[in-house]
Amino acid sequence: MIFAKELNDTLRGALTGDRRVVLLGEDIADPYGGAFKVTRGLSTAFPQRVRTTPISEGAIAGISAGLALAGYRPIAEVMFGDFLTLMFDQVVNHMAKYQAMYAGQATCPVVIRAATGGHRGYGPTHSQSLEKHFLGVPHLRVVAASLYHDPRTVFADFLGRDEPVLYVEHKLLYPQHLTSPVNGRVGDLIAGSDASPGALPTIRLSAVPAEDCSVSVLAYGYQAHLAAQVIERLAIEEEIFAELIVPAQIAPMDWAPVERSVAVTGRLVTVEEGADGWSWGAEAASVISRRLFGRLDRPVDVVASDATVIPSSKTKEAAVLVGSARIEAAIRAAAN
Amino acid sequence: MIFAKELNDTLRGALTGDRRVVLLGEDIADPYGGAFKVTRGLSTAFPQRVRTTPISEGAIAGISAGLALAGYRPIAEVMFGDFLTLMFDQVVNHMAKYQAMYAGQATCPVVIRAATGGHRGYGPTHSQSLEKHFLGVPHLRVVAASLYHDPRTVFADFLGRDEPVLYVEHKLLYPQHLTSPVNGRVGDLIAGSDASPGALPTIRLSAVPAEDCSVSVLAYGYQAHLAAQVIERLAIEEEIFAELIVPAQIAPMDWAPVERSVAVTGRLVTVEEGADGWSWGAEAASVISRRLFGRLDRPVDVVASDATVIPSSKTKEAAVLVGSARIEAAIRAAAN
Amino acid sequence: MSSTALAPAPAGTDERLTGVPGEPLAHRRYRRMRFIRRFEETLLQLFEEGALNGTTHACIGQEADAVAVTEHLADGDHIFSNHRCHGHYLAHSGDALGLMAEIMGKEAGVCRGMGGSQHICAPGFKSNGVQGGIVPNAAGIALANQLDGDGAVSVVFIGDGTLGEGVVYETLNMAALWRLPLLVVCEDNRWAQSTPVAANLAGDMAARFAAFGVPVREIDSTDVEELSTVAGEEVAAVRAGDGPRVLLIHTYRLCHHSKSDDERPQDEIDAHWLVEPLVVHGRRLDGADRSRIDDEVEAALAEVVATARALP
Amino acid sequence: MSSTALAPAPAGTDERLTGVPGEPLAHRRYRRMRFIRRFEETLLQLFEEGALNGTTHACIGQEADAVAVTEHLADGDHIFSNHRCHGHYLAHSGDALGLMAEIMGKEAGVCRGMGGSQHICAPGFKSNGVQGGIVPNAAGIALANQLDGDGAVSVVFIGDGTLGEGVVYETLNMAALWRLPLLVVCEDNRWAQSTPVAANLAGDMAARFAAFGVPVREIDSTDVEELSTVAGEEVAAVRAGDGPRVLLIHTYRLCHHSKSDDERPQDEIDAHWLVEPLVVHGRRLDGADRSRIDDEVEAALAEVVATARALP
Ligand SMILES: Cc1ncc(C[n+]2csc(CCOP(=O)(O)OP(=O)(O)O)c2C)c(N)n1
Ligand SMILES: Cc1ncc(C[n+]2csc(CCOP(=O)(O)OP(=O)(O)O)c2C)c(N)n1
Ligand SMILES: [Mg+2]
Ligand SMILES: [Mg+2]
Repeated sequence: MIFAKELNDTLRGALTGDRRVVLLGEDIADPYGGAFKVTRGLSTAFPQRVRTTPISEGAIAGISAGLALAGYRPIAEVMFGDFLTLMFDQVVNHMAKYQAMYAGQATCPVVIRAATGGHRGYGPTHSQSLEKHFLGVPHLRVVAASLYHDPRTVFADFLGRDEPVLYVEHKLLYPQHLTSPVNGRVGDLIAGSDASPGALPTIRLSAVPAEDCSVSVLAYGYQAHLAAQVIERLAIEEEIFAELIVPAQIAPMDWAPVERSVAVTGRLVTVEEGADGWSWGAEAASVISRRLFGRLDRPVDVVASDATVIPSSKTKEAAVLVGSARIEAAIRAAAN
Repeated sequence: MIFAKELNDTLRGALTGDRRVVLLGEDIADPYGGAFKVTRGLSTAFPQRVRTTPISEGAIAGISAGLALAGYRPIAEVMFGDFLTLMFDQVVNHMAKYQAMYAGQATCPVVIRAATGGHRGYGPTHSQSLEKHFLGVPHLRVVAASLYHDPRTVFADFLGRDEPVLYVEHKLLYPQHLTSPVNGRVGDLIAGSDASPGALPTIRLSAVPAEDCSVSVLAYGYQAHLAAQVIERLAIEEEIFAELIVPAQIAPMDWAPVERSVAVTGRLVTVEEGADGWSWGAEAASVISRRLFGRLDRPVDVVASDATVIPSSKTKEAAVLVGSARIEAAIRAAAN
Repeated sequence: MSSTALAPAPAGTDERLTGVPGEPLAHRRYRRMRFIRRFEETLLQLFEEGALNGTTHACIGQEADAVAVTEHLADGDHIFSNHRCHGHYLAHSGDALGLMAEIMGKEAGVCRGMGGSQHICAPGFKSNGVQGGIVPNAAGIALANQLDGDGAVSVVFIGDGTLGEGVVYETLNMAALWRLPLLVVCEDNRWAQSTPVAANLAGDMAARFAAFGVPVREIDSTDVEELSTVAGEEVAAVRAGDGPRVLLIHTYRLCHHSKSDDERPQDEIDAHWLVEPLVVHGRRLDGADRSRIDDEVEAALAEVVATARALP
Repeated sequence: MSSTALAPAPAGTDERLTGVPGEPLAHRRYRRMRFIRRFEETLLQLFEEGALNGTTHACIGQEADAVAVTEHLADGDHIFSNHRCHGHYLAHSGDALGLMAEIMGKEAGVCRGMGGSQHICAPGFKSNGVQGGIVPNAAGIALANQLDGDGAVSVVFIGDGTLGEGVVYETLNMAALWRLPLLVVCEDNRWAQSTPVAANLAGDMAARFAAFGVPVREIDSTDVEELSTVAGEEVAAVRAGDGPRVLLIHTYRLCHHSKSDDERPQDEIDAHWLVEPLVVHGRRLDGADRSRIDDEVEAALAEVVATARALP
């Protein structure tokens, strides 16, 4: 099944299994079923708990927060992650604050699902990966969809815990097939899974055993998928062996799997589609440079998109956003 | 004059000298003159161009953006920086985008002034330093008020350039006296000023010549003021010599002065009041660890506040926020 | 009167503040308003003494709103309040010690000193200091009530100035579309911080709600009896499942906005002292009853302050 | 008719698209609407062929709004438009090549391929793809006009669905308080993406504006003549300095929302094809004139497409 359908199935399962689950979002009702069809069929099956909303991102977030305070498990869809900006106040000053500010007397476990990312020519306001601005919001978890993490596991985690979560789904994942590790493999790559107790697993992928890799690559979401392809190609064509580390939760981060990998390779490349500067990878570079001080062979390389507007023009867009070519160049440079 | 008055005078000068300058904000009109009195007297002098607004942060930002697109120089006040969240969409998807998205056919030079920071017992929603979430927004400059930067110079820079700016004013600076370097000194400290051409100056402060310092400390705003006090005390009482680097513009950063200082000391401590994790200092650690790879004596230490809600209780607040004690501990540890 | 109007105060609260068993309703209302008034005045005094830090927003002059509305709420209902929340909280819970300790930053405070004056949480009650955002939060609670089908209502208190925030309208729209059991109590006290309504608000206040399909009940009063009647009808209508409603109360804030910021015309303030809730309702009690209640409240509050001060 | 109604199209545009000198106003209007219609249809075809990437929102069925409103705008006035901006832009500028090249991602596009379909900028015109946020932006331009005292007006186009965004109301309030020369043109095409007005909007659409002190002129029409008369009066009133106004046009979108997403009832769509702007106004022309104009538009557009395709 393609990822959009896996997600749909996950949401259906959540609605079926837990009467506290409520879905809110713009145009999510049938027959339309959401701009990316992730909620198709759900409003028909659960008309009371799957509600299409007006174009009111602030209130969608705010109503979700209220539902969560009252014991429900709202899952709000943001049609384009670019419009998370309109939820920022509710996320920062309301949902992420309530539990601590009320000394634990309330919890606010909202899940916000946002379709993010570019490479589709949608232009400056429909292509961004703005999640970096939500990293480091105290008490907010940020989790990224990936082809290596079954969304059922991920949503089970969301529904089993009490914190608000931003779940970013890169648009280009929707038509791809989920490829969770099976028998220690993802396709031709060796797959490992690390998880601190209670945490979502971090997937490790490599063409040869981790001990034989010379570069660690840390990536999430669609960029992790691109990185896996690059790593596979480099292994076959050039005998450059890199280990890819794909966390589900990108903030707060469980750095242990990254540290373990880099302790072996001595080299780290981080990859993300968001704009360069104060990005996800900057914190990785900061933490890993500290934890493995004196044990790195080279500085951590943070690969991110150009710090500018994402153009509509296909060629211009490709020049601004991280894609396979940049990932490959970075891994080659690191392996040298 | 106290900093609030210096700022007031700066704004008055801007309104007098440039008819394109317009001030907008909540409760900024006389006789009240703003929650922190920064605009006192200005609406009386310039009734058309100093306008108190309804409690509508989104529209304040959006109207400012429109004014700027039409050639004006709006300066919008946010009563508490905590409510910048409500401007996030206008900042990210409107003002910071227009110039590049329109291929240079328009500019959007809005200045947003925000009163930030804690240590006053104002509690979870009136004490935050949320500027870290605005770092790395492409085409947005983030500038921090400091006692070492004359706001007249800073605003001259804003009005002379075409980019939007977020200017954060820590509340605890308002009652302090401006102490711009005079004759190479700020009080008992030696003061230097570095500036790449066209950039706002970065101030360097130390008790002994920079060559004799063993630690570099990078800080902005009110935390820079605290750091200077600590550095002075440590120099006198313990003969620990640190160089303090205080940029005005905190994003994008001119790393050159930082790099020069750390090239000498081999040790960097960054200090900020915002919450830990994907903070200002993380990018500094990432960049400096890369640029001075192999030349650092110890990992970069990022000092930031606890990643949680800021309590109202004075003692609890002090335990969460960075203050002199944490700065001192970090510098001592670095000097070891 | 709804049957909840004389519901006993929560256990652990002091009857001298919340109502002595068997006393007439008029006495009880006077007592509760007096309690809120004196609590706020005490706070302001403690601030002046330097015994408190941070800031606070007193509701002096608006006590009748809190008392009138909360009279009609029952277990399971929920109140969301704003920065000016003490009256709402005290009328709801009677918990003077918890709130005082909270504002003093003590561990025994309702939120263990985390929230302080404007970020309160207790069963059936929450507040937040960001204007506007609490309205969708309250609507979310109303949606939960609707899904639960338990007949509970969600009440949110906002001020006139908060009508500047866009999310209020987003929420009115959704609440009306979905017929949520939400009561918005808009306390129009004529000023928002330093800004008079006329400089903040274009058009017609009541029409704004009506335009979003939310019926408005408008009342210009500081009389707790009048207010209670109207509030009771509005709460009942919301509880009946007819969708959201607005209770728009024109009133007046007699104190400064927060601690010492007041530039309003003195004669305007003076005029409102003549019709403040305690004066208006106090006339219904005879002088002896009033002084007895005043004394009881005073004694009880003094104990609260002393106890709170002594807390770790 | 205002004197600007027959202002010549900007230099460099093709008279076959924007109006041949001396032709009757009725012809010119038909031509301009036909131009917009065929431009949009051509785009959709190019998308289907795979010649374009990204997405687009065609304004088929709403061409009369664009033509009617822009007729009354003069140099110095400013238009802010939304995702469905092609008609507004073409009626304003006649710049088919610049827009086509932009959507094709060519360097010669109005924004050099940066903006694409929904982020357009040219003298007197801007658009952005984030619903709602353009309204305060347009109000800011209106404030600039007011400060300049130049009698220029700022016009912003929004859709019915955009009435969900809170910042719209924040802006209406401020524009009314400050009497800004802002005209909000609300094109109610009955649907927002897949959502009908009834599921998006509670209360009364026109009353929403009025409640914020902004006068509303409401019209249910696809007739460019009728629309132009009303638009002319509204623009003139705003220009006169009486503050913001709303022109609320009930119309219909005949195409899908963006590229292929349409789940609306077929009979509803069919019914609206019978009263679409070209049909309604086309009746005023005789058949020969219509075919001649159609052919001229077709030829001119074909050249635009060919030229644009050949661009680097
Ligand atoms: C989003 C936001 N903006 C600004 C403020 C600062 N502020 C606190 S109270 C207040 C005035 C509120 O006026 P109103 O809603 O009339 O309530 P009142 O104080 O009169 O009870 C303002 C501007 C805030 N708390 N939140
Ligand atoms: C802030 C924001 N939220 C959501 C969207 C996605 N979106 C684009 S167009 C649209 C529907 C707009 O409806 P309406 O305002 O009626 O305009 P129409 O498309 O009918 O012309 C939506 C939801 C957006 N562009 N911006
Ligand atoms: Mg008020
Ligand atoms: Mg529409």
